[in-house]
Amino acid sequence: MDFSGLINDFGPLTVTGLAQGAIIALFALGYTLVYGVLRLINFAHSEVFLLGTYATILTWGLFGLDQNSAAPSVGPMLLYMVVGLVAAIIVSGAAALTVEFVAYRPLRRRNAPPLAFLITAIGASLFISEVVGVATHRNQTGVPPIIQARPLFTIGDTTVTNLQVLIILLALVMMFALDRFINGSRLGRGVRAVAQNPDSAALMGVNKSRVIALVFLLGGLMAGIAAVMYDLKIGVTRYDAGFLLGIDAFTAAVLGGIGNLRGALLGGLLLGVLQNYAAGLFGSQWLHAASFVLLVVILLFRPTGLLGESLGRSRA
Amino acid sequence: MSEKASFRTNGGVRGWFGRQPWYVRAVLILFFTVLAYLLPYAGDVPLIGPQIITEGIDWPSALFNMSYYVLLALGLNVVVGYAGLLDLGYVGFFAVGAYGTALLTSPDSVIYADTGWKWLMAVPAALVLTMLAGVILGWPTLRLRGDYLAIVTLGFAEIIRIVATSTSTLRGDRGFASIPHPPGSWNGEPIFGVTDAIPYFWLGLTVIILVILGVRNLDRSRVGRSWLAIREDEEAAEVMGVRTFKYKLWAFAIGAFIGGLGGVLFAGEQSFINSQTFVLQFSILVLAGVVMGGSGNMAGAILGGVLISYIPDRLRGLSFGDTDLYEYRFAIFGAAIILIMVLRPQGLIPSRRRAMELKDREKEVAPL
Amino acid sequence: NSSSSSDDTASEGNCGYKLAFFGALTGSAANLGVNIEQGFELAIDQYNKAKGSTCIEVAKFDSQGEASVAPGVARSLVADKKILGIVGPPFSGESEAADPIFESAGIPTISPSATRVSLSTKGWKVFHRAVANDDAQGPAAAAYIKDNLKATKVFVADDQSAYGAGLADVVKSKLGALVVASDKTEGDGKQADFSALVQKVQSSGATAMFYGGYYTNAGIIRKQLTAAGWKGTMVGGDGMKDPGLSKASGVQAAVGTVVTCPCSPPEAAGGTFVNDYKAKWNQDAGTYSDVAFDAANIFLQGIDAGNTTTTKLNDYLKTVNYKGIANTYKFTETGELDPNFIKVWAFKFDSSGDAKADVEIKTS
Amino acid sequence: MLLEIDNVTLAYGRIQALHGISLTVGEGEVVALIGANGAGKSTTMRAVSGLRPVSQGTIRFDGEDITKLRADLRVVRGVSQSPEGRGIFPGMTVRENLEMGAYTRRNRSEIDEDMERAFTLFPRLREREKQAGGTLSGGEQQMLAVGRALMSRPKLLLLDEPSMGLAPMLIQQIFDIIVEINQQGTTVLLVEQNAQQALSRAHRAYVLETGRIVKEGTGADLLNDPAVKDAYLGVA
Amino acid sequence: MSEPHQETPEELDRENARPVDQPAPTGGTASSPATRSVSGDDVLLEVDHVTLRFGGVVALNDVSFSLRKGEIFGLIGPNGAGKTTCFNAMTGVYRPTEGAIRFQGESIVGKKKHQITRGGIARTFQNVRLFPEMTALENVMVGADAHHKTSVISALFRLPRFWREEKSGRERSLELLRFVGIAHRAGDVSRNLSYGEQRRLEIARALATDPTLLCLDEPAAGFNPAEKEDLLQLIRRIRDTGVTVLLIEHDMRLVMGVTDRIVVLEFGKKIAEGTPAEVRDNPAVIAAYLGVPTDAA
Ligand SMILES: Nc1ncnc2c1ncn2[C@@H]1O[C@H](COP(=O)(O)OP(=O)(O)OP(=O)(O)O)[C@@H](O)[C@H]1O
Ligand SMILES: Nc1ncnc2c1ncn2[C@@H]1O[C@H](COP(=O)(O)OP(=O)(O)OP(=O)(O)O)[C@@H](O)[C@H]1O
Ligand SMILES: CC(C)C[C@H](N)C(=O)O
Ligand SMILES: [Mg+2]
Ligand SMILES: [Mg+2]
Repeated sequence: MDFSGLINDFGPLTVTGLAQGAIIALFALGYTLVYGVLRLINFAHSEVFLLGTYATILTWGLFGLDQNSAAPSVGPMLLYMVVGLVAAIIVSGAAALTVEFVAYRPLRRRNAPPLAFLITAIGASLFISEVVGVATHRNQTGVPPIIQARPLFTIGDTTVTNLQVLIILLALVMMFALDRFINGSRLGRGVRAVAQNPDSAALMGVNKSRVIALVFLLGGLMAGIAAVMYDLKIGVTRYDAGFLLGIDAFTAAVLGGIGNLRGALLGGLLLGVLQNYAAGLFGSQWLHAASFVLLVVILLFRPTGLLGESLGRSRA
Repeated sequence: MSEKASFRTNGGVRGWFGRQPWYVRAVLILFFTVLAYLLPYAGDVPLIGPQIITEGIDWPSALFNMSYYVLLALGLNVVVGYAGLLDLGYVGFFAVGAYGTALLTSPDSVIYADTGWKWLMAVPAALVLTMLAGVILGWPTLRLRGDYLAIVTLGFAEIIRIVATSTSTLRGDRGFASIPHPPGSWNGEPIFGVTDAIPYFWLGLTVIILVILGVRNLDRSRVGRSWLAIREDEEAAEVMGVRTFKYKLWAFAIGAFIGGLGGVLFAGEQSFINSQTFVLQFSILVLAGVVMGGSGNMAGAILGGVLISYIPDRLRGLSFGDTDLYEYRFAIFGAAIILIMVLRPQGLIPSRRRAMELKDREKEVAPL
Repeated sequence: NSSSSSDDTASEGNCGYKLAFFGALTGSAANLGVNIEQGFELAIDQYNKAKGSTCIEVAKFDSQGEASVAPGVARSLVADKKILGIVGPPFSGESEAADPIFESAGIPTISPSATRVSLSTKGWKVFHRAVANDDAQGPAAAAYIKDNLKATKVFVADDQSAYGAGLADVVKSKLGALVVASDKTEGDGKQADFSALVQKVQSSGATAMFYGGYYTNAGIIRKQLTAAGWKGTMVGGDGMKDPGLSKASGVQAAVGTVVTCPCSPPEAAGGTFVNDYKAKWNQDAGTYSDVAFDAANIFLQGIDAGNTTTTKLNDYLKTVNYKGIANTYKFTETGELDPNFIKVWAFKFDSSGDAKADVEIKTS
Repeated sequence: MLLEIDNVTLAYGRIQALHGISLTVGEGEVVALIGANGAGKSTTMRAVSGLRPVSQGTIRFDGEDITKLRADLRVVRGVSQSPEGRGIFPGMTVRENLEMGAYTRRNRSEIDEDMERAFTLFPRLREREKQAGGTLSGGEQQMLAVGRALMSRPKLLLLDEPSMGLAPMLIQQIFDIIVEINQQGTTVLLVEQNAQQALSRAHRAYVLETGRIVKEGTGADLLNDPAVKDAYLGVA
Repeated sequence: MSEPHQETPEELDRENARPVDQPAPTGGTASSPATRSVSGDDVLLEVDHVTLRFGGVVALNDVSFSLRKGEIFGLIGPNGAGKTTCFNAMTGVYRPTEGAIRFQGESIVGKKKHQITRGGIARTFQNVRLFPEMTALENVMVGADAHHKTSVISALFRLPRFWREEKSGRERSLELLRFVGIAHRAGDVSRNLSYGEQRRLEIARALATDPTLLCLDEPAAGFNPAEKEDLLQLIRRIRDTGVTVLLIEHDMRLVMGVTDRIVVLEFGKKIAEGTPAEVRDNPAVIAAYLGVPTDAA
């Protein structure tokens, strides 16, 4: 164990961890939303994210940008960012809705048991990632350098870059907006009602199908934003990028209390930071193991996650 | 109610089979068992044989692969199908079984000098180890509710994989070589050699049959009833005196045991194992197999186990026009999973109970 | 060719046999496998063209590069009695799993790339490798770092693969005190965020970083190092010698990255190989394509000389001294390449996005 | 007629719960539905509110065929149900549960007014305004369910055993409330085991037996029907 | 190859042919019909100064009462008075904040739910909670299993104990179904039973655990008067087999008709205790709970 490593790099490890955690948190929202309402681990959410990472790159490609391009100046950069975000949001949102319509809705129509949903989710996930894998020959795709990471300010001797600030801020803003929407708006209340008692919700005049579609859409949008941030931070994507980060995101969602939006944020940030600390302390190969150990320990003491479930129904 | 609703009065093949006298059933079972043992020679059957057997991979080897997949499916079926515990990291037990064997028998192992056991000697030890792993995993986590258990089991399997990859004792990707094969010789030649996989398949098949008998006995007893009660309403079960924790732990231990058996066979046949095999996707695939086949029903689990192993192996070496279908195997597979589940949400061969439940439920969907 | 039945028309002129490629054609490591297969197939094509008939057939066996898949595929290979020799397996892991089967069937193998040291110590009589093992490549990489880069602070990391970790360990021990810090990562496709590693590299003050692993991870690491502003040189082994690295990282970031390889530059390959390869496959010869080409030719020469059983062909390999396009080949008792013919080259990624020959490194 | 049920059959899986029942509820009426356990009373309610699909027959509401209409759209048309088993949102507070009752309405001041009325009807709910619905006692949940159903200002209110689990004093009260809201213009279809009370408050009533309507008449008629007395009133 | 719990329809029909109302023998360990004595003063269950708080809500406030062996005991009170909570405390679902609960002289606070059940307290739920996909017979057999000792090993190898217990368990379960009057539905999955049948099944399942004390939470909810009459008879018959019954119920006709003694709770406090007649005339009870006194008559 190399404590000096962790102590020396504590600041930077924290900041990069927070940035990674913010991406995980945005990604985790989709799991949490869908789980909260349908009690379904939407395995295919990882591919919703994956398609987002490609949508952005392909859109930037339309502008003639590839991994070898030079970094653009501020004006075009803003344009590319907006266009990239829009593309990812549209593609991820559409993908999420498609999955809901193709893979889940037919099952719901037949009142299928919960495990069936889980397995179609796995099927959808496998299908999408494999099609992407075959189409890209399982090679990586590099991301154009849209934002050049530049130090923005320093705290102590830790420099914080513009990209890190952007990622963390964006995650906070999106979280806040989503939280307001779910807990403050009428439609949001409908979402919670369907989550807690679908039959009663219908009796209150809530359109269940619409709410479910909405939930997938919202999850897709958040995943789209996460995908753009991922592209910028990691710099590379591949057909299995969604699966890989999806496990982190799902872990984060459970860690915070699945079904709980603020829990997803907390879980994501915690996970991102902890992974970095573990990598600093034990070596990078232990980073995922550390997140699972954390998960187990937390669940032992708080069986429904840090903040507990909120959207979800308690089983009467 | 005019209905005399009973599971036993069932249409189709199963209903017919159930109505036969015991000796007819016994003869039929014997007949199909013998057929199963003859599978390695399926290729010699004119016309259909060549369609069935695999091309890119040795047919007996493919059969052996199926046999350990089936074992895994049977074991996971106990955990998921019977006890209703969602385990997303089942491959962890498979790994423990395989590593247990390797540690005791491979010259690469740090304790080889002390043990240097033969395969057969290592089997009981490795199985005890897996059951222990099941209990150790279950003890702290079985109090967790449904889907929390899923992610924790997933986490455990990942931890096992990462530890196997990253610790020098477990040798990671370097792996353990020269794990001995099962014992026995015939005409001076070892029965379990390296070039012929048929004996391994027969061994696997025999183990499967024993497992089927054992699990069936458990299912049709107080144990199976308790599992079912837990799956349906855990708190009510507990209030009715079911020691839920104990039975869940048993389900885990039995599931682990069967998974471990798979691992032990796998190690004995491959003779080389490394951490690459025990990836998460493997667990998920087996789960998909169980549910697709029909969770809670052994015939279904077996079919599921066969399919998840056979389909990719069969696609190997096939090409469609210029494209190698093998490359598309998981894409095809994913689509097939969706299709199967949408068409048969209860699985291909569901348990009678589940089949009925679904039929009823289907008619109750409110207008969407 | 006394024993081969002369009444068998198929074996007229020692024809009617097969040579097999065994290795990854699909899966995430397919690039490396395909390079090798194409070199192998080219050799047989040319041989058949010279003969004017399909004298020796090509048989391809896809192992996906995975140890758990390899045995079944190997058995189906062994079942084909027309196969006299195998080029492969390319990776060390699958070799461990499949070679015992080839050994027991007695089919000679020449691997153009499996470099794990221990493979030659298992007592397999059919095992041969046409390249130096990691014991040669590692010291060479270390020497390059010391002598050519003149680095005084080196960071060493690996992906924990048998290949990557083995290589990194050798490098580490050869560099000794120059190594200021080290780390390990997860394997390909299991990690994408290397920010902790990058941070460690930066704060270690290293000017060179050796990564034992494959191009997939290396590309991401390269990119993230550059993005974080690290200015040092990244060095790696043959597993990183693939244009995939710069595809991921971007050419600018990749420029200057050094990879070593126990092979000579394919463009330096003798004869018309480079052009022939391009003509047939419509792409440049890749890592080990040339060695595979040579390995196939060694077999072909042996068959041509009448060694039309596996035993004879294997015996033939014990005595062969073949001058190919990439190297001269002679095998030791254990199947290793004769130390006299060991070559290690350093390659450097340039603005073309591919690794181009830099210097040949002296292996003491 | 506000509600017309014509020859409706409905099955749960293979269990035929309704064998072609027909009934009507006129504007401004209180209609009671009585019958033994498993007779199909709740099933009838579910068919009207759209929670279960009918296999045959038609349901017309306010002149419109709603047989195939989604449940939530029936709420918009003015059908509101307090379901058997209460159907509380366990994770929402008492106030939020009531708010859900007004989901389809937008007029804030009217909603607040109705909320106030619910609290006045059931003071216990006001006491527990911030308590999670799932932790209320059985009877408290029943009050909440009835209160919530009123929040949508329905044209037709479906009450499935509103007195179930209520203490004797409250039972009296709940029937008073039913009469009161009826007088304020709401049509009520009422399922009750407390047939005595139900029949004496209802304008008309139907008797259901194993999925079939076997009797209908005014409340008073049925109350005095010897067969009904014998089977459902249990007056010894 | 006959399997223990596989009933053919014909077999079930044969069972059903037996008279429905024949009393079910209890395997009762604590009391058998012979030793049953309603008059006995021996205390079975003691609730001793129990307080139970949920955050701010005091659901039970220093409640004390005790049950005697063999009686039918009523627990009544307004909605939210704490009756169900009291049940939950007795069956291990909640743990009292303060106070003690003793069963047959032994404290049961902190014991696990299944331990309490095996110890002799069985219950039904205010909202029916059966195992929906199991048949009625299987539901009851789960209850009967509470006193079985068949282990995983003896089930695996079909040891004699397995056969013995499987057979006796099935017989007893069928008998109980007959006892509560739903033997004709033994082979149906419980989800398909009507509400009233489900309530009966719940009682049969609870009885199968061989309880000394049976707690019924509003068993008559949703019953019409005629059905309530049947239930009243059933409760009496249960008591007659030697089982002590604790009953929560809002239907006064039933409560007054069947109970031997009653405790009344209000706001978590005990406000009265006594025979039905005493309680009915207690002004505090009338004010808090019954309302117009005639209503209860
Ligand atoms: N969810 C369900 N699944 C299957 N069968 C059901 C279901 N709900 C009710 N049934 C069956 O439908 C029939 C009618 O039931 P319903 O609940 O409508 O009766 P009810 O008149 O409301 O009786 P109760 O007074 O007991 O509430 C019964 O035979 C019952 O067994
Ligand atoms: N988990 C909890 N959190 C907060 N309050 C609770 C909780 N559980 C019960 N209560 C409160 O405790 C009080 C007693 O509830 P209990 O369920 O025991 O009432 P009850 O006497 O059974 O009433 P009913 O006749 O309506 O069923 C109620 O006011 C209820 O709201
Ligand atoms: C193709 C090469 C990168 C293979 C590597 N030398 C190994 O032994 O696995
Ligand atoms: Mg009802
Ligand atoms: Mg209660």
